[in-house]
Amino acid sequence: MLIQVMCNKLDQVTAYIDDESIHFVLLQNGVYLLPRLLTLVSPHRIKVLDVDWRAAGLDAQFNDHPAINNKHVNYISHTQWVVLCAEHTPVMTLQ
Amino acid sequence: MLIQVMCNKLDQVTAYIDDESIHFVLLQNGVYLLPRLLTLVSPHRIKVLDVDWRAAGLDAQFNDHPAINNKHVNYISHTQWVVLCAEHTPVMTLQ
Amino acid sequence: MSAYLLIISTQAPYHSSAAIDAFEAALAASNVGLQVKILLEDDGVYQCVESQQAESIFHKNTYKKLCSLPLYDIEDIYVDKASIDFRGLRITNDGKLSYSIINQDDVLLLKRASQQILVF
Amino acid sequence: MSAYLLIISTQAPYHSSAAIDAFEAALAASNVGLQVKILLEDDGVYQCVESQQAESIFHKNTYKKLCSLPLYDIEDIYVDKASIDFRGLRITNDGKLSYSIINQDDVLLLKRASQQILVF
Amino acid sequence: MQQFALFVTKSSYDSRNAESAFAFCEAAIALGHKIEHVFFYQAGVHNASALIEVNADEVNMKERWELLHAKHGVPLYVCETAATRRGVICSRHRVDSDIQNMNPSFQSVGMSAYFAALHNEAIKSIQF
Amino acid sequence: MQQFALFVTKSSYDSRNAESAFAFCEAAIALGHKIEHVFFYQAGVHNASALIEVNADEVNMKERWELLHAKHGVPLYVCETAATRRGVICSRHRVDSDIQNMNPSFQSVGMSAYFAALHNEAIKSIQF
Repeated sequence: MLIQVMCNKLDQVTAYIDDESIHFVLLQNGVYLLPRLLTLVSPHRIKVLDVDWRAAGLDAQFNDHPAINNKHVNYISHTQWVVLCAEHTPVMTLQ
Repeated sequence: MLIQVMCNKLDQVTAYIDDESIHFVLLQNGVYLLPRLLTLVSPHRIKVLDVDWRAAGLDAQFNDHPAINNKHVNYISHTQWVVLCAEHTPVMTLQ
Repeated sequence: MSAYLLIISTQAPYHSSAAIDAFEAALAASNVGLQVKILLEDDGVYQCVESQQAESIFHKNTYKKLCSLPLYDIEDIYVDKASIDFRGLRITNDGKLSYSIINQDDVLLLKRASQQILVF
Repeated sequence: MSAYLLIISTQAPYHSSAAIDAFEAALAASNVGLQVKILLEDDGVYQCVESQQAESIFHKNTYKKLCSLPLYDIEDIYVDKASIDFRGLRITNDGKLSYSIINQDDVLLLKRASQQILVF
Repeated sequence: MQQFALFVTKSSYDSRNAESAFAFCEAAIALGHKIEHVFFYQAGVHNASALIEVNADEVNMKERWELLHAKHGVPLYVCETAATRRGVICSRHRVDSDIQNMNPSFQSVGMSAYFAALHNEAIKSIQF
Repeated sequence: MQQFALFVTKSSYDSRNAESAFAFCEAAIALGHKIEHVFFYQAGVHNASALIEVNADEVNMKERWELLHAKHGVPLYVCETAATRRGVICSRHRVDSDIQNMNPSFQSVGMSAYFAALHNEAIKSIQF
């Protein structure tokens, strides 16, 4: 299962953090969740849409965040996003 | 100051609970906040739009809730709502 | 288990159109023969409060709408227990509407095992 | 203190139109001579992240828009400290944009002392 | 007598916001208060669409707004910029076309129209 | 090759939802996948308005959807019931009037059109 997170609401994703089979793709306002989600979920389960992350401008804000700083975060292109959606079933969207 | 609460989001109103000069009118989805708001705020500071409360049907759900059961809640008509808005300045709306 | 579409309804009735939009989507899906399951979650659990008086705001009773789902071959209605408890509701399955109240683990299973999900 | 309109901007930029809608409302109000104060609160504080790269999604930089507010005679811009801290942001007032970071008590005073409030 | 200016930001089918605003207007007028105008902004501009059709047993906000305007003369102002971006068009402002889908009970204005009225501190702004 | 069906629920100016959905379509087509159709529901139906006008330097979703349809033949389906309630009207379904504000690149359909396609389990539904 893949969850497309488009909102910055942590309480919407907490139910999914313990299930290692569930992956997250953060886009739109979902990118703002990244720093907090990284404290709860292993980085390999999280993908972040690169253009939306850059629009938010948060790199400079979190350049001392352990995971963000060490480049463990998977920033992905639109193409990689489509590949993810093709791989996982079902795809659920949280707005 | 009067706050029109149209949403069922407790974290949107917690900043106002300690200020006794602030009053609340609950309407639309705001009526669902009533049971929890009554545990934080004195009933005299809360008004509930009667028609919206009845639409939700929560009376039977909370008939053993101390404040709701003892009729300490101020259910108001549209007319009383307008009077409230005329009395207070400013009127802020939380959606 | 055969493939099913899960429709998750997360909003309280009336004040947004989400509840009715979810209901109509479920009907349309069932109408073309898809297997449809419905989950009421978050504020969506307010839809199964039996004592709703929608006529006070000139709307149509959402509880009664949910009761009509079996007529459209939608039998699998689930309600998230954690959402009920968090809101202090006393919703039980002894009214006209037939549904299953399920815990967080089963909610997750219901989502994971679905073929398609729409969230309203 | 004379009467003022308080415009509260609570949403992150771009993904909803709320931030730009609030900005344009502020300009229109100031244009007719109202005294306007702006408060960035909740996700609205993301608007004052200086390193936004809005061009990556073909939008216009909200931070730069905020920087233009003094040109429209809007000088009083406030940012809620609790919202900044909760989001782990390190926003300081040493960039191009001039604003006051205020604590919860002052946020409440700012609202209570206003003549009119619009929330976006 | 209190004077009110209403600011409506949601569309009529997606939200009960317009219904609440209308109920407020009716009650205020019955009390002898004055509604200076109702101003539609953001997705609220869809209230001004002439083409909305709801079922006969559903709340019909188009009729309600028309009634409020016809019976009580309440000006219904639509922010032109917000409306143009959302596809609610008043032909008076177009030279290239006679297309129009704005309800004639509504009036297309600049955003300043809302705020100019607030110079009068007796007028209270209520957001929906 | 993967087949996708997209379900768009937000209007184009109020949200970047349609922009994300369009970017998804472009990337999917470039990869050789197929977009079966894009279906517009709830406030998403406003994407089909022919009357939306944005500034020249703003993202123009009307042009993007038209391009997707013209260049790649992707069907753009609008839920007729949802659209009628929100003022997006296709004249083919009206006998009383020639009013129409639906972009001709879009097609008014019943909601079943979306779900009928999902009988094919190879088609993946993605919501926006």
